[in-house]
Amino acid sequence: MTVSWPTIEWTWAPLVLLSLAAGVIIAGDLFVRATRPALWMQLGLLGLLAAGAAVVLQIPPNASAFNQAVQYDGFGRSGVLVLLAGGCLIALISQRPVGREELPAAEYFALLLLAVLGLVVLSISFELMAIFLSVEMVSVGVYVLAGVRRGDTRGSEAAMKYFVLAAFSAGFLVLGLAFLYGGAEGSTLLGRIALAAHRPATPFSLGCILAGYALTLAGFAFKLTLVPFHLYAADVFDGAPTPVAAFLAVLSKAAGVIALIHILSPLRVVDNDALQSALMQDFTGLLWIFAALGIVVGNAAALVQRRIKRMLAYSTIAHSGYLLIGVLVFLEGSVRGAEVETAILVYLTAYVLMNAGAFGVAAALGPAGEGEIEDYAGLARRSPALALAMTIALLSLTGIPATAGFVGKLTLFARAVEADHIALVVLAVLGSAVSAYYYLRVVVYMYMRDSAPETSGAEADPVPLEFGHKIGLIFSTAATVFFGIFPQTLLFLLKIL
Amino acid sequence: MRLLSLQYAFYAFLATLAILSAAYVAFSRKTVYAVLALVVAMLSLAGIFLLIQSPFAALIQVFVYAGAILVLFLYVIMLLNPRQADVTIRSVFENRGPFLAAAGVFVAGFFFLTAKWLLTVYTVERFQFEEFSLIEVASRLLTDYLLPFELTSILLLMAIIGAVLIAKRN
Amino acid sequence: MLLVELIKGFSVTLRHMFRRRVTVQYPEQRRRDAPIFRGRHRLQRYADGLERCVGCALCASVCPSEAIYLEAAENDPTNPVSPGERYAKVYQIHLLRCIYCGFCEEACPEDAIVMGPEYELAADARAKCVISKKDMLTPREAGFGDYETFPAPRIG
Amino acid sequence: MDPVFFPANLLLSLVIFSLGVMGVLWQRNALSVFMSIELMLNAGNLALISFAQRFGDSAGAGLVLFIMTVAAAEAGVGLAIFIRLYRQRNTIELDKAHELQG
Amino acid sequence: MNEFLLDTLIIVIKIGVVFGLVIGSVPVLVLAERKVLGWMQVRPGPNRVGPWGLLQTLVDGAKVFFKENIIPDGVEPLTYRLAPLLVILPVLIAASVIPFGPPVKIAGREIPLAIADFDLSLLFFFAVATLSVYGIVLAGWSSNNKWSLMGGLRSSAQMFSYEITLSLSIVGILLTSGTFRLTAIVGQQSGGFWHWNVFLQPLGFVLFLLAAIAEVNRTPFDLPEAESELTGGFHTEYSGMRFVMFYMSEYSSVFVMSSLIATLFFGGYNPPFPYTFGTSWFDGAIGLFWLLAKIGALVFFFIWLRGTLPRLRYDELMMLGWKILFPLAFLNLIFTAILVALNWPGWLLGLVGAGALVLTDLVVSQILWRRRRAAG
Repeated sequence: MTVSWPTIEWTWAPLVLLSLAAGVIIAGDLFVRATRPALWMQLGLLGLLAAGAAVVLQIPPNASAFNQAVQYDGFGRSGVLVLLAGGCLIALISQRPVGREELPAAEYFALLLLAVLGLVVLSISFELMAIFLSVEMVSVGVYVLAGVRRGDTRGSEAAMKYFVLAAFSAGFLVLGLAFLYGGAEGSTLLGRIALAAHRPATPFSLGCILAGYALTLAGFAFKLTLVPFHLYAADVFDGAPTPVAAFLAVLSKAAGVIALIHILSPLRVVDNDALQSALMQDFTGLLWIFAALGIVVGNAAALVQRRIKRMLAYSTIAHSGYLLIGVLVFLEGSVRGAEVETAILVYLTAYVLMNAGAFGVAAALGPAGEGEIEDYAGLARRSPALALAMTIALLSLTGIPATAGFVGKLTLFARAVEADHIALVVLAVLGSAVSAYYYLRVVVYMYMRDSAPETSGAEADPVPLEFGHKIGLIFSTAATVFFGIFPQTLLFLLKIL
Repeated sequence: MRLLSLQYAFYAFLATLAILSAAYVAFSRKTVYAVLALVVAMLSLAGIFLLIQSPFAALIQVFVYAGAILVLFLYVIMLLNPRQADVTIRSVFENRGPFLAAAGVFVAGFFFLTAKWLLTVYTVERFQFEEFSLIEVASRLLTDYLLPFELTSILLLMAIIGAVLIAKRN
Repeated sequence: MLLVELIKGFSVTLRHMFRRRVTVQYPEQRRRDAPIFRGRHRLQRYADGLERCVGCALCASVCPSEAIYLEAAENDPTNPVSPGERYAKVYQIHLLRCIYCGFCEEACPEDAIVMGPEYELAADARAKCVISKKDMLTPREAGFGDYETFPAPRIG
Repeated sequence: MDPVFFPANLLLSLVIFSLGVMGVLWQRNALSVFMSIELMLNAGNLALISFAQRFGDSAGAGLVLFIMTVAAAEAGVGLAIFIRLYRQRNTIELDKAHELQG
Repeated sequence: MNEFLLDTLIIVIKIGVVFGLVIGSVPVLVLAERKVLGWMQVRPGPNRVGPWGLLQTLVDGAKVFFKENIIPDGVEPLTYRLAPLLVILPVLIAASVIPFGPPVKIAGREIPLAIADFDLSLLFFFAVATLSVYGIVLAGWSSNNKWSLMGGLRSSAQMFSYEITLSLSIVGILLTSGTFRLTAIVGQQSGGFWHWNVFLQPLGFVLFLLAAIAEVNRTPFDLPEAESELTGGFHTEYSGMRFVMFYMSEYSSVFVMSSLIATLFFGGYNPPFPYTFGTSWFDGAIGLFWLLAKIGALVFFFIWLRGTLPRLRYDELMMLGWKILFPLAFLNLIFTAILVALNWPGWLLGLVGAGALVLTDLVVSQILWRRRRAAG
């Protein structure tokens, strides 16, 4: 029996580096007696940065491996960088909660790294099985991390809710995968599926592909918290530790959008095949409805929330509605694909940065920052820096000019206008206007209300912060502002990296 | 020809068994019996795998699902005081407003459509069939599907860490 | 080393397999009891054949499990059963209740009741476990009776 | 494989899948819900194997193995979550887990 | 048509032989166990009924057969009745893949001496054999008795802890032999005892043996029934014929598991020294004899073990399974894979395995010794 060794490829490097870092953390925990959250976080950061460096330095755009199963196309490659940067930010803002609440630090950061690994695979994989498995990796990571607080019933409950719904959506994904596999006549490669979608061998295989796509979309709708598959989001965000909620809100959604673009790309109308475009219309219609529902329901529900994390949860539902506009435009193919992809990337970058800021401040405040919005009263006096960071993040989430959020929305909506989705854009702008109310309410509380008299004594001191947490907040805030003022730098960075 | 009709009879039997036991799993209140029904469903699906000449999948189905996963289920059910776990029927989402009802309708309609699509476009045709050797399967797993294969190891690692982390008392 | 110790343990059991069996094939073979062994009760006689028991019922009152039933009767002076005024007309011991504590033996002022060497007390009916005077009394012809040669009980 | 089995398998898989979906919506005991989800995964397996045999893809059985791995991983973590929740609350009924509804 | 009937007849005969062997082994095994345990405890064992007590188990069986089948209050009636069946059926089905002799040529047709001989027979064995745990768990659960329930719980926990080792430890054999087919694995071990897998996979053999003992719930891993703690565990509430079925399943699974061990590691029906009589059916009979002899030796080992070692505590059982056996099985798999890939000769493989065995033994005893000293 002869064994042929697989050739070592640089395309593996980020994956290997991430899992290596996670392995070192887990193994290290066995040998280090005391819990060392800072050490594990630094190791995790090292892994993330090394993976990022490997992507930037060693993997050229459009590198591919495994018979096109793994492709670093421009979109996915930049997406990986955004995700890794987001992973760094979340690792940084995890430091305070993990340290203060004495969470099992090594396991926490190892699982975070592995979940990020799942995200990376999700955004570079062009093979359904790997996509499915990486979705599962993210899910497993998230529901363990959501329930990581010992003795916290809210955390356990969040974990269970997310678990049940993630497993439910996995069921859809599996059947969808099976049908896509059947439609491509026995292949899980997206390339083959695209071939089958455009030149179906039989009407039957086209039917399989359509059924498969519908099921896969249903499965992804859970991950992207699309209405009406969004109901778990607020509960899970509220119950999970704040950095985990940030991971779920930001990174898994970003990777989900990237993967969705990849998965749906076979359906993209490239030639004006009549049959083709007729079939695509169903899907674009479905996406239209998802986007519109997301914007309306997300913003409406966020208005009435009293708890900060629930508000942020519904706001992310609205944001996934905005993102879906981009997916829809991409799918229709009337605008050049690369431009839409760039717009989505810009939006995702802004989204990662501003949400990392908002969740980071909430995490920094600890229990006081994770509860009611009223608890933010008087924050500007206690800790002006945190209040400023929160303000900038929220302004950016609203889409006020001179922030990254504005740039993201502008580029995205511009593409939508190009593709004649005026109605959706109007809806989205209206939604953003409404969102100003609930975002700015927090700002109002921070700057214009005094904290309740009984809490002013002990909590009037400025919030102490770990160095790493500070770095994370400073970086995300500064980048939000910087990219808002100089949007060209962001485009430039996306191009050269 | 006689052998073939025997196969049809087997298939019909197994499929009926699978559907009935699946229905029991979906609607029964008694969790222990539901696990048993699930075992029956898995075994009959394994039988169907055998009928369509995929013995490896069939055996793995029995080994992994019936032999390991469902034993775990049974274990947990017994650990959690099984007689209390038998509860009255009420929908999970009953008090969750109309959205999930809409989702249910969406799902149901979707299945209807899918079945319709598939059945209208499918035409019965003869096709070549070969039973694959295990070595062939394995070599595909380690070449074309190497990435997912490696991912499963990481996934299992995560599951182990996670299960220990969640279930252990201080 | 664990393996060595395991092998040691296994060799012990293996060696024992070929040892001479220590089992006594009971009904056919019997071991000599210890002389000190105390089993079922017996009632003693004087050398002249009179029963020692005078029916005072101290044994019955001292019995912790109330296993002894005793009915006394006046002696016929012409033909006395016991040297005292009275004798035990009915003397029954419920062996399923008896705990063989020997208090009766201690309490007896006449040394009439003693614990004997008998131990084969199995029976196939409860009623058979209630023994009476004629089961316990040393036969007249045996005279004073020898502890070792007392006849086997009539149980079962 | 007889060609008749193929559409029958697809139908069977759809039926079992929808039974699973209905079970998830219907049951309120978390374990029963999870079992219904297992039904859904199995329906996927069945479809996958049928397609693999239909189109002569040798990797079919291997793909099923992946899905089973996922099911095993989820079962491990999920049941751990259930046990923990049961310890904290003494119930695993989904409706009773409502501290978070606000 | 004639052909079809003949095939059916052959299969029926084979089924009869194998099931007869498995079921017939039960009274023999019970008697052997009582006798050998007796000898080890320096007593003769049963010797009343028949010459040397040979008929003891038959008499016992007859007695139990006529006993009342009690169904206690509060049991789950369906599962209570089903459980004994569920315990014994998988064992019988699993036995169908064990080759009990070399292929026999009779009247020009070659007949493999196994009920079922197909590519994945080993996997089939494991897939089916694992199902017997349902019977035990359900028996424990449906009895409405907390000790029984604990027995059932322990059984399931023990099952999936040792299952992993059980299946991982044979992967070494799969790597060296390159097939799942039991007849092929046996065939590769022909030609003298030095070809047996036990010399190729010493570590794998030890691991498999330990896991197999746990799998059939024998001492020192008989925690599900643990009479001293659980008053009999899962079968406490059973009586009469149903109890006999649990008993039968225990002994027949010992027999079947021994036959699998003999097949995998001791050359199955192959004689220890290569010879052949040329007459096909006679070779078949000799093969059966050798297989039975090996099974007998293994069964003796099982009994010997019971006579020697006390039962493990539950946490010790889990520790052994997860912290020692599982990593070792993994290690075995890895070095076997590497050596097979490097094409090293078999004896070297065996040497490395034996070395690893001794090494882990040293390490483990060192750790245990330290722990004991630390505990004082």
